Amino acid sequence: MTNVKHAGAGGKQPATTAASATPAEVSVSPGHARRAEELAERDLKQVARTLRRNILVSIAAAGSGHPGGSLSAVETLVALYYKVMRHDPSNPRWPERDRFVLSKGHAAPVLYAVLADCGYFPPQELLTLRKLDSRLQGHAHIMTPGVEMSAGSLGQGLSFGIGQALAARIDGRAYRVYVLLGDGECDEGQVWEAAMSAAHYRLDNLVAVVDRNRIQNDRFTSEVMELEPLAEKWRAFGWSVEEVDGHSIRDILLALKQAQGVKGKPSCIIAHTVKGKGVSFMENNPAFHGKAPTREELRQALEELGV
Amino acid sequence: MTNVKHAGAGGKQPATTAASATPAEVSVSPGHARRAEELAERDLKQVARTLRRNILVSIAAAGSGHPGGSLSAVETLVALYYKVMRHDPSNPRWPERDRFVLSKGHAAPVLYAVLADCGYFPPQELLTLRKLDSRLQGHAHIMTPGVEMSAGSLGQGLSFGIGQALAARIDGRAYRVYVLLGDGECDEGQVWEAAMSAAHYRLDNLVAVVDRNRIQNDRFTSEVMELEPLAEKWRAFGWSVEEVDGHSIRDILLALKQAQGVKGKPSCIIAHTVKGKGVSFMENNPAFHGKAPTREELRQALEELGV
Amino acid sequence: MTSTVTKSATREAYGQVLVELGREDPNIVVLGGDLNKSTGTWAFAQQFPERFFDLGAAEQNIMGIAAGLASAGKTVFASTFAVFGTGRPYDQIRLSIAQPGLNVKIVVTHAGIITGEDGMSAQSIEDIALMCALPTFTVVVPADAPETAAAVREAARTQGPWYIRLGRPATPVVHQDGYRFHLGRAEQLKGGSDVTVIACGVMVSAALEAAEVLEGQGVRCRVLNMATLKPTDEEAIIRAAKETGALVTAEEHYIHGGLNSIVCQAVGRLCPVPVEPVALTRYAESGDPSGLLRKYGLTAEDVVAAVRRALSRRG
Amino acid sequence: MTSTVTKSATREAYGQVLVELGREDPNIVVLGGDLNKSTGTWAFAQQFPERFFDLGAAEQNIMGIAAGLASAGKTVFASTFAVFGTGRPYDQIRLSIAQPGLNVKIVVTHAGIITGEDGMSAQSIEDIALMCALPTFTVVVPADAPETAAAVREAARTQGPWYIRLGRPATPVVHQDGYRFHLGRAEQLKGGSDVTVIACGVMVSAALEAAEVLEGQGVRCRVLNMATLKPTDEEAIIRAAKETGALVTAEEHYIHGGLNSIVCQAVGRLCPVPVEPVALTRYAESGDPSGLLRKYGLTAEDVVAAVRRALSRRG
Ligand SMILES: Cc1ncc(C[n+]2csc(CCOP(=O)(O)OP(=O)(O)O)c2C)c(N)n1
Ligand SMILES: Cc1ncc(C[n+]2csc(CCOP(=O)(O)OP(=O)(O)O)c2C)c(N)n1
Ligand SMILES: [Mg+2]
Ligand SMILES: [Mg+2]
Repeated sequence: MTNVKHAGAGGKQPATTAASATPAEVSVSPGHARRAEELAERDLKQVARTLRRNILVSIAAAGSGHPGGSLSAVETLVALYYKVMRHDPSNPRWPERDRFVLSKGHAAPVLYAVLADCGYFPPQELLTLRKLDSRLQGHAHIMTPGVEMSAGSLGQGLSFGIGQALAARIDGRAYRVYVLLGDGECDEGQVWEAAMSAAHYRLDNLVAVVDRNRIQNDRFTSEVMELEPLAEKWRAFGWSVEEVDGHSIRDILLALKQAQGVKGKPSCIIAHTVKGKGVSFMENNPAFHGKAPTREELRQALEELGV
Repeated sequence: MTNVKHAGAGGKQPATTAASATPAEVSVSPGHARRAEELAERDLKQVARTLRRNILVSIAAAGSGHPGGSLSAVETLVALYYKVMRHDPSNPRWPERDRFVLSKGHAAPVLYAVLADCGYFPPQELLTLRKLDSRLQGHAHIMTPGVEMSAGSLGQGLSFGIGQALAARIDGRAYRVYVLLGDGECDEGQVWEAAMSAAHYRLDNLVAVVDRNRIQNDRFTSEVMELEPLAEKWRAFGWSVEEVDGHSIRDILLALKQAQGVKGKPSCIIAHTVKGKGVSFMENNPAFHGKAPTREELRQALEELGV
Repeated sequence: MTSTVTKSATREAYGQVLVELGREDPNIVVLGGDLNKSTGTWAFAQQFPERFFDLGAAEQNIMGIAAGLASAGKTVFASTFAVFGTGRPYDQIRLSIAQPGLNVKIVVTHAGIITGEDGMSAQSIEDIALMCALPTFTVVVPADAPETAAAVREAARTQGPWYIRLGRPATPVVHQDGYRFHLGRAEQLKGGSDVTVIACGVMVSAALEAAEVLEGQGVRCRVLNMATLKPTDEEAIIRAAKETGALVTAEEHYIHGGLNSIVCQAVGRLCPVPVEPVALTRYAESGDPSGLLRKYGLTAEDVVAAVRRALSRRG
Repeated sequence: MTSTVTKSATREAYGQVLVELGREDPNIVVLGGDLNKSTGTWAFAQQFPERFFDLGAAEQNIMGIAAGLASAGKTVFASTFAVFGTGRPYDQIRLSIAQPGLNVKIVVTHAGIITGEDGMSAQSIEDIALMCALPTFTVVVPADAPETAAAVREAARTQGPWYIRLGRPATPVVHQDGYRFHLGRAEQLKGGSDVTVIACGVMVSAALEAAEVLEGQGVRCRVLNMATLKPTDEEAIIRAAKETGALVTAEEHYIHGGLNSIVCQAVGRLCPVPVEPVALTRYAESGDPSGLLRKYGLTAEDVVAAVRRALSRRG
């Protein structure tokens, strides 16, 4: 299905298990460095657990950050980075790479966790998140190897991705562009300007994934600003739309594969997710949109994750 | 159906007919000053002709301006100002007035023509359009009696109208808010931000009319930025939608009446129109979006209008 | 600054006053953009739900709705973070609010680099430039929580568009509770005849700290709190220029279009003297507020150094 | 100014150069917002349809797409009217272009009050303030068509974000064809030792006219064309301050955050002298360009009057 270059040579890297780790340590997926084609679903679930650990550990170490929308997006990024996208951690600017644009820039911790796990930078760097002089900014910024776009102000990523998709067309390159949006982010008019134009230019090398975790900053999306019928909105804006369980890597992969077959229009995947997924007291809890776990909360969370 | 106060006492005003008018003169609708309830469809058509004349005369006198989108909106404004809206030209700030918000501010000439004809200011003032020290600005501005909102930058009127509609709710007032949008204007993300929020707040005292003349500034909307399926977009954003022939006053009135019956959601009327309507060489011609007629073109246009 | 300094968040003061105003004046309406638990508007939302509207992450719409409400006679407070309440809806503020001069109070929080860990995208360092470029706007940058409370009350009392810039973290309190805010008048916090530091916002306390240090070194440093940037108290600036011969400006803002700009324009037109800036010269980054203030040159020591430079250039 | 002055529209020069650049460099991509027949980008659109994209009236999207294209290695020119290319998509310019420092050239037309009859909504009088508040941007206001052509070529050659401000009507030509543009360097158009007028854009020809009038009255007036506002040629400003002792700034822009602001900040930091502004102090209105320039105080006579004030204050 894909030509994943990221794993490079097949050497193993030291695995850190839950048992041996203190809450402040980051993990590396056992076997992540094998060629991704060989990763079975079970392995990917293990990767997802490791990423969740690293998200929480890095945010706790920073003392601030956005766990909820990072945790809800884990499976989407696993599907993309470990199975679908052609990318090369040793050459982040490889011109033929598929692009991942994190439009909801506050979910940087999940992207950093993935990039570190793929080898874009050392996993230990995750512990510098949000600290002075770090390459890991509070909101994703292009200074970080592997980050395509500087984000943080919502609603801007889809336009950026369209620019990259148009460049692919001009240059006759085969790469595809994946943009991750928050659901609350879809309040922003720029998202709809972009949606309209992507359909106008028939960008079938563009996929938008909406992390439909039903919570935005303060409250549930239905309380703040009703988005439904969300799929109909995207359809009316000229997109092919699929809705999936955003925590089923298999479902996401199917939808991504299907999107590759869609011609003449862009594809939107609405990934139904649970905000804070994987940590009982964060799940579906608006309070953990933008709050770091305390040391005790981190301990409990890691225990629940079992990694 | 309505409690039109605008006509005031029933005295007639001097009518200016086509035969007697030079191209530089503005007309006043014969009988416009009668109570609007009494205006038959035939009278309204005559009013529309007069307004078209005054639009063209004022733009020609200015030497610049936007005839196309002014002419396409004539019937919508006639239906609203002469039959539907409660308003009082002698008291433009009457708190109970229905509001008309011209979001596509470049179509100011049609609004000025209507306001003058209704008695908000002397029709002769139309000849000062766009001139230094005039109250009639190139884009509608609240300095003009009867103008609700300063416009000119597209996409802002629906939000403004929502503010007025929310104020009606807070204050327990019965007035309704009508917002006129261009179709090209619907490119703007702010329109969709506003649309989403009007549905969220269930503003059934709000009506958006989209002047679907299929042309924007440079070219046809389908060339610049495809809007279709436009009705589905508004529906997916939670609005009740009607499509009408935007040059049939009867159709527009029916749709406006129907909108009054819609509860719990805002109403959108897509008025299918012809840009430059009424003047053969302006109809469907993008060149006359923002260009004044020459003296000779004006003469020919007035001859065609027969008023 | 000694460790006994009281700290308090300006946005909390705002939230409290808003509730009081809501009680006193049924005409007040508040708009938010899915950041109400952070900006201080949540208490108002709870107590006056029929006069509070959350528009989600859609800031252009917020400003347009604010204008519409104001046109119907409401006194509208619209609040979000500084970045999202200025640059994002700038054209809406300009056209729908500033040009018709409507009665909307844009009160933003999380301004400046002290927003901290969220990084440069969230650190508004250009908002003063933007808002002062709107001819009809009043622009106020309170120094602390008491001044915030007073300025917000003044805004509610006064017709016309206002911009009030608040911060995220608790910052030093320099005024007494019940302090009276004088719109358009610089407040002299400390007398002095050798040099004047003109500051706003969080830099006011840094200026006072610097003045104390300088006093110990025999420099009599005047300190002005220029909370109202617009309309500008040119008289106070010129008096300081004439009486002290050299000025320092201190602001938590990019050097273009902020306090330094305003002060330099006034002296250029009325009384040329050296003006040394303490301001940002580039985008910052993630980090803790005090670390950022140090790295980007916005501490009391930076003010002292600027004063030294100004003194050496004094005529 | 005598009636033999040649006039030419800067936006037409832009359109021509864009086509030449399109021919020379396949990497150039142009974006428009349904105003291509007005901004000069239409010829490029016709000749290079595969490298031209109209995004309609959706300016936020334009800037985001520009950033994405630039991140993929394109040299992007994004054009619309000044109002719609600055304030409307400001947050997008800031986050998507300025903060990562991407290679996007925002070239706007219809800036300033000479836009005329369309009225205040269309008259961009704050765009310089906005764009200079972006630390990574180069900001250029060409004086005429030849300088526009040269500056656009320089922009295409130079990496990084640029803002170039053009006008609607034909305006006086002060440079020869083939004029060489020096980025970041003020151009001395006329020598003089009594006073210096620093101008940009359409005010350069007014400044020259004023200088001629003053010459006849025995005042030797230096004229600088400060086409690059950012990075600022502080050396030229300071030289003028030292050598002529008093400055006048002339700009078709609101007084806050524009040329006056920049010049006053430089002299405040380096060499305090009187600086008299010629600039807008409020929103204007519909009207013909020359009537507006008169009513709002932006004519050669206004420059002469400002020079007289500056001279009377000269040390
Ligand atoms: C333009 C803009 N407005 C407001 C914010 C503040 N903000 C940060 S995250 C957030 C909520 C986003 O919700 P959603 O997109 O659903 O993100 P997720 O649930 O995936 O974390 C808001 C409003 C912002 N970052 N940008
Ligand atoms: C924000 C903004 N962008 C661009 C423009 C320039 N402009 C003026 S009119 C127009 C076309 C509008 O088309 P439409 O809304 O269809 O108006 P109509 O056909 O009714 O005249 C454009 C792009 C503008 N006024 N505002
Ligand atoms: Mg969400
Ligand atoms: Mg149209």
